[in-house]
Amino acid sequence: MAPALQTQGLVKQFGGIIATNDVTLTVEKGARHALIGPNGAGKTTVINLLTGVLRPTAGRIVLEGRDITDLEAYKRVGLGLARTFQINQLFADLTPLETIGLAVSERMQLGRQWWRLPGSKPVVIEESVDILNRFGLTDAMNERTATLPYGKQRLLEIALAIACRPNVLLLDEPAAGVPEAERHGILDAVAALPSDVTVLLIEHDMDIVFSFADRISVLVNGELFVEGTPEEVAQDPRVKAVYLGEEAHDA
Amino acid sequence: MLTILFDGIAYGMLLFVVSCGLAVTLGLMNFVNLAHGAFAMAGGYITVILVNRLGLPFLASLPLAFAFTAIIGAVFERTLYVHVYTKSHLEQVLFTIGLVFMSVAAVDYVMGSQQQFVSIPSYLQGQINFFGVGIGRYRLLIILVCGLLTVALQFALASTRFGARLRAAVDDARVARGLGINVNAVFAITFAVGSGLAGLGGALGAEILGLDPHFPLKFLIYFLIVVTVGGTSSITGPFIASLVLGIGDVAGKYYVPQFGSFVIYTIMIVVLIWRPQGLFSRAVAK
Amino acid sequence: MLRRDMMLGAAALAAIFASPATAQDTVKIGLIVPMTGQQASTGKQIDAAVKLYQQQHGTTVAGKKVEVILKDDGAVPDNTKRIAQELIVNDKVNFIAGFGVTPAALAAAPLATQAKVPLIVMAAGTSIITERSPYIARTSFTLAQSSVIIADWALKNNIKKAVTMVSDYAPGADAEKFFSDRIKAGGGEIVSAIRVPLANPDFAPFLQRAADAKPDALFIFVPSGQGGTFVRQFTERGLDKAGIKLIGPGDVTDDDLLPGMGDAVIGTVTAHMYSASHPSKMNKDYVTAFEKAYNFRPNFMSVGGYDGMHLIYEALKKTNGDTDGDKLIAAMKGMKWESPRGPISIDPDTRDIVQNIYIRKVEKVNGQLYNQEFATFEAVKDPGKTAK
Amino acid sequence: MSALASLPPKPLVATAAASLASRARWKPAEIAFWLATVASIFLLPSKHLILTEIAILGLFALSLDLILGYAGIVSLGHAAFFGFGAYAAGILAKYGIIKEPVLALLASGVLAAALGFVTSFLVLRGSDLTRLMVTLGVALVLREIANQLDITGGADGLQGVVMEPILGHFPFDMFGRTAYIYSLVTLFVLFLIARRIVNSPFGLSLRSIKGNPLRAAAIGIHVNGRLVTIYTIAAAYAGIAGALLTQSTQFASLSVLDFERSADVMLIVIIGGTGYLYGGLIGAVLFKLVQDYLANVNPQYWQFWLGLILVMMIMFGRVYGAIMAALIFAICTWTRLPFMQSIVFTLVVLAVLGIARPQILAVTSRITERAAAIQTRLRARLARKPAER
Repeated sequence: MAPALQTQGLVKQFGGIIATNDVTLTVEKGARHALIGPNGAGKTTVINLLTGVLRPTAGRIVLEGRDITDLEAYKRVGLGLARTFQINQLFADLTPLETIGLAVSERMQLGRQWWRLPGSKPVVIEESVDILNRFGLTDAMNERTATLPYGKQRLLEIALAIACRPNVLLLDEPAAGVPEAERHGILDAVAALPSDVTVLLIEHDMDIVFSFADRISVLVNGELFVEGTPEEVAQDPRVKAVYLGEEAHDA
Repeated sequence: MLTILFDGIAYGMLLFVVSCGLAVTLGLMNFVNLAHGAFAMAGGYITVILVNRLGLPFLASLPLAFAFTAIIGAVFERTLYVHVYTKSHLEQVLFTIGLVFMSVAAVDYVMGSQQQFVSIPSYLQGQINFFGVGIGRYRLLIILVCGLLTVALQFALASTRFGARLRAAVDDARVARGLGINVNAVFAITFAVGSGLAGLGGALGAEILGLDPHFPLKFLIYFLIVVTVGGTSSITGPFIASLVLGIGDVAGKYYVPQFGSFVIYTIMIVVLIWRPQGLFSRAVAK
Repeated sequence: MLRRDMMLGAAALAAIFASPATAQDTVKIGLIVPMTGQQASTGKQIDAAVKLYQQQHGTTVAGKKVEVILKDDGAVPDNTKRIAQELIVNDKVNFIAGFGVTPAALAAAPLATQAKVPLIVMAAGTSIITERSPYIARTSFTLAQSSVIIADWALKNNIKKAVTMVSDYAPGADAEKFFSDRIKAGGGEIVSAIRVPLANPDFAPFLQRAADAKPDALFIFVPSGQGGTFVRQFTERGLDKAGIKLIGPGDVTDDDLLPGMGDAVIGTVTAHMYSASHPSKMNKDYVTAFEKAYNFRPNFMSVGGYDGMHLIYEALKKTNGDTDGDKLIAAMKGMKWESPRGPISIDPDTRDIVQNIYIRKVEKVNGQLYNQEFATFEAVKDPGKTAK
Repeated sequence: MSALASLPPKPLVATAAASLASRARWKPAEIAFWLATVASIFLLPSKHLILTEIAILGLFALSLDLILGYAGIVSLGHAAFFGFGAYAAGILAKYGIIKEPVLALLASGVLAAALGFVTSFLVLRGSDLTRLMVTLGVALVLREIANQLDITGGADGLQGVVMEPILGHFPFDMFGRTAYIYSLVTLFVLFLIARRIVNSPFGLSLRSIKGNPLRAAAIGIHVNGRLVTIYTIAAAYAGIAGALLTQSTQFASLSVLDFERSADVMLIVIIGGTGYLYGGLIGAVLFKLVQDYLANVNPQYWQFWLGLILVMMIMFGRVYGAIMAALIFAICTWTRLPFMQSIVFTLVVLAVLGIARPQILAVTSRITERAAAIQTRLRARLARKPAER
């Protein structure tokens, strides 16, 4: 059985700067894999490469045995690769219901239909309401997204990725910027993700990482540094020296 | 052959002087000033009045055209433009097109709808024969003035205190204010200088481009082409774009007259497809 | 319900159109000229001349009050057409007049036929216009008239090699064709025929091309308004010193612009039907009155408007105030009168103007530039029609 | 979050379906708008010509709104498609290729759509400014081509177009009645289709692309494909508008491809407001009526007043700005101020208003608040009344 997501020798150069250097990463099916690293280690660049926002300078990306290196971003979504963004990327003028409904109907290949009204397919609505319900967003489903409180927007961000019904989900710092009080809502949502969905979590916050991940990769200066189980990584002296040391230094 | 090259350079330089003010307001202040041509027209008419009616020498009236247009620019900036900086580009387009309409009608009434000509002194008329290459004296003057201006502008923006303040104000107005920079004054001066340059361009260009109340609309497209092709992040971009367009236009009309008018548009489309941010933009990843 | 509404509307409509045109004792003239845009100076000249004519000759003719309704079409033909149609349908005008550019006149031509309303062309100068409707008469000129005459003059004055340079639109094509044909028929040669885009900021490359062809003369036609820039660049490039004569129809030395063109234009020879310095008593009075009233010099567009008004007034006198289109056009055919430009008449066969074409040279008179007439070709018909 | 929670309650689904559909429901104001246009056929017979022009302009503006308001593509060369359709219709009729106007109209739309499809790839990249200039360039190049070709009649325009009766039954008449009804029917049909499009899942995806193209791609939307589609559709609309103009005026001239035409339609859409389809229509009505009024009152210098309205609308908001511009115009007209003094007076007033803008805005916003308060109170009272009864 092919792993959910694999990269081989992934390199990304911006001009003279090497942002990602020879990253070879394997995420197994159903894994809860975390990608950690200090600020500026190139975590988001990796996500952007995986999802097709950026094109790699060298290397390959394989999704469930299929080479997707040259595939456009939207096609990767169709193959079951979805993501969230570190900074909310939502549709400010749409309501949460419209937002989720859009993603659901796109997944069902209904998005090019121009003769139908959006409310007319019961399957789409039922699934949309179901997703909104799961994330506790039904109360606010008819409000403009831009007017929602930040915590709710953050939930919508994740719900939107879920609406794509991914096999592999890339979560880019899901709890970033969320006040302490609302944090558990987000974390609960992440923890409740179906177990057959493979999750690659990019995170800064060590508490989240260690409570969630069953495997951790550490990225430093664009290179893969250490990989292993949470225990192994936590024990690894090099990680302690480089990563945790810097973390302490930052704080 | 060389004469064509020379004419092309002169034409390009002229395009540059008329357009560089727009490059400054658009590139540095991020303001779409479609009324730019109106300031150029003002410069042209000021010169007509100074030279033809008041009998001032042509060369002396050039700096005056710059100064008067700059003052007009400053007044408009302080009273009207300042309110529109924060509006969307589309609203800025609407606002400045409105100003263009007003200026066209007002100038038509005050100065008449027919074309006006500046009385050029005799020493600027005719051609000099330079090793078999016919060089128009007036065009030579244009090249000289524009060359000097380019150097001066480049210097002012890159190496003076004011240039540094302007760049700071543009990058982040709030931080610049915090640093004690009077952002409003910096913008006003920049806008005034941009308008003044347009006025100077209008004064110089009246002879070659013709001057009538329709000027701001007739040449609007040319300004925009120069600025988009050149990119708005520097002065050199529009400068080189002007030269390319000027030489391309003149040479195209000389060698393939039946396709002459396509040349400038084709250059623009090709450049913009190839480099959507213009020829010489910094690769800003925003 | 809908049907009843439609019936009602149709009835209302019928009532409106069936009602006799209000105030039968007013004759309305719809004057459609460009008052804004690049051709605005044409409109202003014509408007001024029309107003002057009414001041001088009163607003009553054959017992009827003459009312002029001025409309701006900005020289955009679909505007012209719509405005003409509105004037005919809503204002019930008896004449439509003006028309700054050829496409505008052509656009309105079918309306004249449909509504049987005389259409007086006061500016546009392409030959074909009058053929587009039996209700069109012209009081301006055709480019063929001046182009053929200047060709005759050139041949007589030993110009054998010529370059033509015309703006790339119908009048330009007309000018080029008639001049070239005449020159070739007379044993001359056209070494290069250059078409300049209509909206053209810089003549430099085209002039360089002309200079490189080393002709005896350069035949130029650009619409009035661009002439000044052209002539200045002509001398700037030293074509005059290279012995190339500048000749053409009179648009290039338009009286409207001539005063500001500078001494560069002195010596330019053109053929045209009107010069503000035409030495007749009538013209002197006309120019004096015009300049007094408007503070600018009348040009050939203005006499087109002035004579157009005269044609309308005289036609009305002849029909005794009858505004039937057929009768009016019949009255106009063959009409002869003295205009500020000299004796003119309307060709009874083509309804086009027959007039003297003068050869003029730009000179300085009392410190002012004028087109001084020095030779006259009398009663020239439009060669565009006689050629057929 | 148990398995139970994943079955949403039925009423919630119903509300959701209803609220999704609500956007597409016909509002009373919309119905009133179309009733008014129908009424204009009967009530304003003397205005049919200008109304036809407005209807055509409205359709053209609707076309621009489809790409500007729904997909966020700015264009300063939309006349390219308008002009292409105009010439296509003219050539089809003149050379007898398709004689029946409705068929020719559709064919012109298809041809314009083809042009739109080809050129759409030029506007996929780049900033707003780049898009403005590329579209402008396309229109200018087309204009030059039309100028050079013989089949288009060059600068003389395409003359001698004779239109057959519509559907073989309704000839174009001198009063422009047929042309007006024909244009209105076309506008209404195309409006219905556009309304359907923007309210469909496809329309929703366009709005999402306009709002955030990055995220739209990240939920699997083929952004470029959708943009190409809507650009092509908009081109067809513009082409049909152009074809209507040719058919109703029976000729086409280079002015259909003018820069001014592209710029005007842009102004119209911005004045009327983008992204709700009626903006283009309302903008066209206002723009054309104001322009026609001013040009009749002041044939020489009407542009001055039009410009003033635009400036004031941006400075003080659409409504207040227009009112203030109208006041200035009224003062100058009523006092019979010569135009020279009017210019000076207007400039001085402009400067004063500019300096006092913060204070004026404070006043206008207070007025708006009051008006809103009165409105809510009225509404509340209206809502209470039936209940009391």
